Amino acid sequence: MSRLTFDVAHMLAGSLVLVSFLQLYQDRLYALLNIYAVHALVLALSVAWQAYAQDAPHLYVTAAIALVFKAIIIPIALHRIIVRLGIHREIEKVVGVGPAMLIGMGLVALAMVVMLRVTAEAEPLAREDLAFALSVVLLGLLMMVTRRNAVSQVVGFMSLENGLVLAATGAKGMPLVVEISVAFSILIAFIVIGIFLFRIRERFDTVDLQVLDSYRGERR
Amino acid sequence: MALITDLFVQGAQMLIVLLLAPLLTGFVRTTKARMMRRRGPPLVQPYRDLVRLMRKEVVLAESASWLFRVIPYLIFAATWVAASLVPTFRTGLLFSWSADLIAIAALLGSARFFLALAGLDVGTSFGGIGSSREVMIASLAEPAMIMIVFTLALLAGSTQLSTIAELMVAPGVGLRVSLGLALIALIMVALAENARIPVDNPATHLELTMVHEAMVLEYSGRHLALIELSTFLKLLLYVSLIACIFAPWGVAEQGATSAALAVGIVAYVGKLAGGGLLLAVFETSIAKMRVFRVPEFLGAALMLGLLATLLLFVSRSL
Amino acid sequence: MTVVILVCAVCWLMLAGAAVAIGRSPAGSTIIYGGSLLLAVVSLVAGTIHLLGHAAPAAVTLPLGLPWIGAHFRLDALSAFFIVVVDLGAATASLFAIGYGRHEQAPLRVLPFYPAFLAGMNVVVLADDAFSFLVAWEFMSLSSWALVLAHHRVPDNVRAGYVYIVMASFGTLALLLAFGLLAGPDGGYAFADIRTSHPSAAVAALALCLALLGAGSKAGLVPLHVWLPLAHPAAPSHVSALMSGVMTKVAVYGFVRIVFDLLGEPAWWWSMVVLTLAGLTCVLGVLYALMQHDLKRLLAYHTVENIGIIFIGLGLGLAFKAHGMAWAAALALTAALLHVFNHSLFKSLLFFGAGAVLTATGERDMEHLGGLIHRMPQTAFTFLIGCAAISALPPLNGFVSEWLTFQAILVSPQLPSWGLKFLVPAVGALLALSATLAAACFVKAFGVTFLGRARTPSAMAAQETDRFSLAAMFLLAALCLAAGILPGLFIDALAAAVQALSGERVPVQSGVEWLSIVPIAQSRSSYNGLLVFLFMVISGVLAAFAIHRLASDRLRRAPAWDCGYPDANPATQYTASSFAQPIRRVFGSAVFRAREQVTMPPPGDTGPARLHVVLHDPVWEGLYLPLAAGISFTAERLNGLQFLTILQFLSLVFAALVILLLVLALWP
Amino acid sequence: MTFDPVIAVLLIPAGTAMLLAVLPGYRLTARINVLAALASFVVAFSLFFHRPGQGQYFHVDDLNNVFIVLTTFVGFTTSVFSASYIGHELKIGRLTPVFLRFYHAMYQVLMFAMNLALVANNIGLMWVAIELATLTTVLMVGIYRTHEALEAAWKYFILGSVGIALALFGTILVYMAARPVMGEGADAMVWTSLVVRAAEFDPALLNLAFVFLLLGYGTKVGLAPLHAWLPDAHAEGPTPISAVLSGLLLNVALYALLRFKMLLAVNPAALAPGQLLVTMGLISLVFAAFMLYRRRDIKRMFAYSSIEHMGIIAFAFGMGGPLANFAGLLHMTMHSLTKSAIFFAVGHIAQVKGTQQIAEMGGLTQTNPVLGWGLVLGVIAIAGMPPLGIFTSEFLVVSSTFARAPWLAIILVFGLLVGFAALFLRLNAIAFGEPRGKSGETRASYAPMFAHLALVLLAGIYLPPALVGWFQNVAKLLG
Repeated sequence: MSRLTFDVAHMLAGSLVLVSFLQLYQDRLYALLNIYAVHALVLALSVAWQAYAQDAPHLYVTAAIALVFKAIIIPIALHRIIVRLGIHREIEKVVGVGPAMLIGMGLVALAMVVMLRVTAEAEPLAREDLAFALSVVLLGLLMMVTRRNAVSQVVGFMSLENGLVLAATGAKGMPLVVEISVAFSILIAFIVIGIFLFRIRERFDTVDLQVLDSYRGERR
Repeated sequence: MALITDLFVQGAQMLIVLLLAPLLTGFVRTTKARMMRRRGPPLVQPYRDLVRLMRKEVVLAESASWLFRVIPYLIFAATWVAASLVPTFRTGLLFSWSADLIAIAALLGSARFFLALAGLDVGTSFGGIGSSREVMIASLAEPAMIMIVFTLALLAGSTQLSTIAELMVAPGVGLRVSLGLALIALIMVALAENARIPVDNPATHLELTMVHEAMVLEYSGRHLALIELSTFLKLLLYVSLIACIFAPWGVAEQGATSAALAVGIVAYVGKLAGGGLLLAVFETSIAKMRVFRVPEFLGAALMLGLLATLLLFVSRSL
Repeated sequence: MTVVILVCAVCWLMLAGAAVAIGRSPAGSTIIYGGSLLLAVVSLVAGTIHLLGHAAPAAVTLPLGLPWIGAHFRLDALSAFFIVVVDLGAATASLFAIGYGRHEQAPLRVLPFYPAFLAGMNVVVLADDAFSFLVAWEFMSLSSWALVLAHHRVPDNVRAGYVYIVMASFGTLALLLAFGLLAGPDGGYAFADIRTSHPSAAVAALALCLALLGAGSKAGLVPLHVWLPLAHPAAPSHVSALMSGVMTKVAVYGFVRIVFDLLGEPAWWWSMVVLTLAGLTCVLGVLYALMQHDLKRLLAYHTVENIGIIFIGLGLGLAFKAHGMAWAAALALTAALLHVFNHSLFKSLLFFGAGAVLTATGERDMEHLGGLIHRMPQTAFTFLIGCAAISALPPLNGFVSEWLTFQAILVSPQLPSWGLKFLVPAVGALLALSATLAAACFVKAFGVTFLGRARTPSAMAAQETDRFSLAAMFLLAALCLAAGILPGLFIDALAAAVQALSGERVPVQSGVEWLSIVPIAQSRSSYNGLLVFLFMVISGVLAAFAIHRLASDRLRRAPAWDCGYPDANPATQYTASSFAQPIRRVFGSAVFRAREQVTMPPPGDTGPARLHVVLHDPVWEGLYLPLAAGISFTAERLNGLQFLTILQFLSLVFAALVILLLVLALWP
Repeated sequence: MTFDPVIAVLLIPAGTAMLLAVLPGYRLTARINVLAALASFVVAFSLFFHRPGQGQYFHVDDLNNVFIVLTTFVGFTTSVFSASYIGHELKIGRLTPVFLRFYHAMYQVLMFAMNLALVANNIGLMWVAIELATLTTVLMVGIYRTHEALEAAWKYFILGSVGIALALFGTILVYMAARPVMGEGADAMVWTSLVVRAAEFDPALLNLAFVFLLLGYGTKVGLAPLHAWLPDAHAEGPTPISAVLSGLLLNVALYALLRFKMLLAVNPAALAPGQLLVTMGLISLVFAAFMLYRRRDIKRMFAYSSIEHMGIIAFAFGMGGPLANFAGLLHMTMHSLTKSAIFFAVGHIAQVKGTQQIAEMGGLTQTNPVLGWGLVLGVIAIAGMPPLGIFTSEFLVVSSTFARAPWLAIILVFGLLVGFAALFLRLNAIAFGEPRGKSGETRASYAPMFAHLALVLLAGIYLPPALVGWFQNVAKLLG
């Protein structure tokens, strides 16, 4: 694989991490959704690049899914849900942006350290990709736990899952990648529908999880 | 032949203790009276009492059970057996090995057990007082007794009275601290067991002070006579116990001549007299203590016994 | 023989199954108890033959339990002796229950578990590998637990069952650890392997402590005894008899098996631990008992005391064995095992008596009884024998074993180690103390329950119990007397077991003239129950004869004199608690922080004065309540974790992930 | 083509699911459900006698053979139980026929997913199957549409999804580790070929992979602190599902973990996963044991007891060694039988009492003897008392541990004792004492419960040599 392809792949993966940080930075829902769209877009690009680099045509499907489903449909759907449910646009945070950023840095560093312990004979592309993917996953998780708002949590989960797809595609010749990305898209669809369902069922007047939690099974 | 004589001696022993027991009590009473500047009853008064009681009819409480009527015999039997196993004028009695010191203590214990039951049988409050206090006293007296037994047994390497007595006669035992302690403890126990002053007053019938008398309150006639007799026996037993352990002089050996036996008997009577005298002096010189000071008194005895046992090791190890 | 007993066990289990079916029918209880009686007799005979025949150990291995080990069963002298104890108790209990069981309101809660219980106890004694031992052990606990809950509508019984089952599983886990330690990491669970693997000193010591915890908690060693006085009285009386008289002995068996057989050579200090615990158990047990006025609970506490006596014997055995004084060890062990046998006799007898009283009056509280000797003379007689026996009065059997224990104690000065030299006499003093306190306690028990005047109508209306129960009680009473006046025979009978444990045996007794027992040497000490008995009989008869010849035998019934007080109502009698009051003053105030306050009515008021006694159980309040409080506190704290939000749970996962990654990052 | 039981075990539930999705009528669907479950059980049982050769995607070996049969068996008994249970739910109107159809279809889907996860030879396939199983159960947990049910489902869903994601990442990492050695393509995900050459894999990657798999599948296993979804899901879902969850799904997830543990066991350079498992196991055990005390909802209580037992099992595998591993496998089997039996009992009890609150139950052995004693027996079994099977495994775990790591064993025993005390505290309240709460009658089907308990009892006394042989082989592989 030529130097260039490697650099491009590297650059794309790195920018995915960057976008994750951007997501962490947001405090308005719409902005967050847009950033997520970008996130998905970058993913799509890098997957496509991998498809080209490994000349594995089936990866293009994954790229397409990422593009169409995640970068377009899902953001729009969430957009409409926000409107329909009249969720207020703020993102309530557990941890402020600054600390969240710092933690994020720490996580990335952790991911790097863990990955660098891997002997280099697993060839560099995979290794670097994995490092980035791991940091994207961790950042997504961080996003999930530091944001109260359901939508932002969904977004966090989705970016986590983007990290997975990145890793999967980075793993050269890994079978079932397409199936997995499809499965995950279904999963995400489930989540979104779930949120929507609850609204329609008139069970919860907002999907803010705090209200959900007030229905915890066993009272004290 | 030897068996015959042994049997004879054993029988003689049993008779002697039975006959001497009232006399000892009478002697103690008389001497006490004299010391108190009273004339006091004649020496043979106890015999008269017994005979009189025998003649009287028994007045049995309605609520008394069959056990109440059996108990006097049980008590008498136990005490008599115990008394007849203590070497008085001759060691190595035929049956002495059938019960060692522990067993003798236990026999007295069973006598007390049934006496206490008798106190409860009629179902009167005074019987209850008597029994409960009696068992409380016993619960301390018997361990003290056992500790004394330990001391002697460790010293003599045996719990057999005959063996102990023989060892004591033999030179080389010498004076020992632990023996002294044991003696004191034994005397204290003896006072408690025989319901003497300062633990109990054998003469009184003031309800709240009495222990032993309260238990036998409901007894009358021949039953009372038996119980009295066993009380006498018990006193005699303890005196002769102390005598045969701490003053075993003059006691005839096994298979001794009749002369030696005679000496033994005389010596024994002498010891009894001495013991009675000392008891009388002691009783006249101090006052009875409150019931709930008795535990301290007996606790002291117990401590002395334990101390005696432990000191034994030290003095041995010296 | 092993097979015979195993077959009996299986038959018992079948009976248990059958009981579920026929339990309701009136004939059901008779069939079940009759069958149990039959089986008990069979295995009793088998055990006796093996014991007296000095037969070689008979081992059987079945393809059950752990497949690569199988279930080993072995009948050697020791287990044969305990088989005899167990099945004698089982037989008498079944006989008693044929009559007693008729009064059972909820037969289906008793009948199925009773035979299972018997089977369990027999198998424990036979088991020869850790797994089957523990299975049988826990099975025994389970079935007895179910029996404790037989009358589960009484709230106290449910509580008792709870405490019991928790303590039981605590004991089992302790034993499990002990076996795990002895078996080693690759699991040689068969006792044969454990015997051959000689554990290091530390391992053996740890195993000893675990065995003390495990077997001790079942036997009722202080401070592990708390369940015993709750559970034993809660069960139906014939089961109480089994639990107190027999199951505790099975626990003793477990201890002996592990410590004397499996652990190899003891270290000298082991005995110090055992002796100290045993002495405490003696005295505390009897003091607890003195404070009770529930008849069955009083008996249960006395079980604790007697277990203490047994363990004193065992402790001495350990001490002597550790110093290579095999003959003395033999003496001590003989004393212990003989007391095991004796206690199983008179404790069952006493519980039967209590059961008879319970059925006759529906009362367990002595304060509501009294005068029963008039209503149920035969029960009273046997109960009296039992009381005399347990109070160690000659010429009954209780005295013999305690006498032997004393003899063993008197050997202790020959021990080289100073600690023991001083400890043992102190333990002896405790033993003597507990013996006399026991006598006091049973004066109270018998006197308040059977003597005096009836305190309640129910006591007034009592009826003599049925003939099966009486047969069982008389049988046991006779055995108590027999063991008391012919101790030599029994000592010889268990010589084989002692031989196996200590490598020595006490001299043959049956040869001694006049059938007296001479544990060490004629000149040293000897006791002849037979002669003492004959003596007492003769002199008593003599006295009676003389009196009835010479003296008047006139007799007049009259109201009690009572120092001239008018015939007061029965309430004025001494009650159990008032009887115990002097002793409570002397000992209780120290041990139980006993406080009495009297509320006097004002002058002129004819109302009764009331006496309130407050007792504090040192063990329960000092050990168990804090433990429970601690657990409850932790549970309360942790419970908060049930009520976190999804977000917080997610962060838990997140934290776990990060921590694990850190671990990886820092992994060398 | 020859008859392949593995394919059949997968096809039967799948086909039935589609069929049930379209069929109306509660009785009919319930019957079909039972029949299908029975059929797949029979088929699976035939695996005992001849195993098909391993393929690229499916394989049957000593490890999963038993679990397949177990799963299908419990699936069958549960379907029998659920027939009567659901009937009652329908009567009191907690469920509508529409949902019932859905319910039965989902039941078969779940069966399919679990069987797939068990027979899968491809780690990716295994992952897909477990994800499917999770989603199905999510839907079934929420089926009552009450606040609590939906909340539980939602919680389960979110946590489960995260778990799935982590597990996938782990799987990818395994592939990454395998690829340099085994070359690209599907072969690098076939477990049977992985385990052969795992020794040459990059240890660091394997470790990382195992961490993610542990967390991912550990969430399904319900190890603390990943357990959060488990109690509520058990408590709020229909009882048959609780039984299947506790009895089977946890097992399946744990089975997946075991597969990967084998990989690490082969690789000398990789970190010994033992410590991780031991730690999490002990945490779960002690934590769950204490949680048992404050429980008021009977189903939630037994859910926590499931966590406790998963902790024990994880601990056993963590300790490793032939005895402990054997014990762990045995414990998995026994636990799934016992726990599902308990849930059968609990389901009927809840229907009889009309509530799940322990406070409103009492004296059950008095009012409903069969049910009450069934519960007592179940709790005795789950508390690890002989002569029932769980005692055997606990005996092996504790005794084999104490000789090696005394302190761990002490903690283990402490946890066991605390949990034991809690269980019996509640059992006393429920089964004994004066009857409390209302006691309606129910036409309960006791057969499944007692069938399970009988098996557990049998196993406690006698273990068939074949089973022992397999478990011992697996125990060796597990290191």
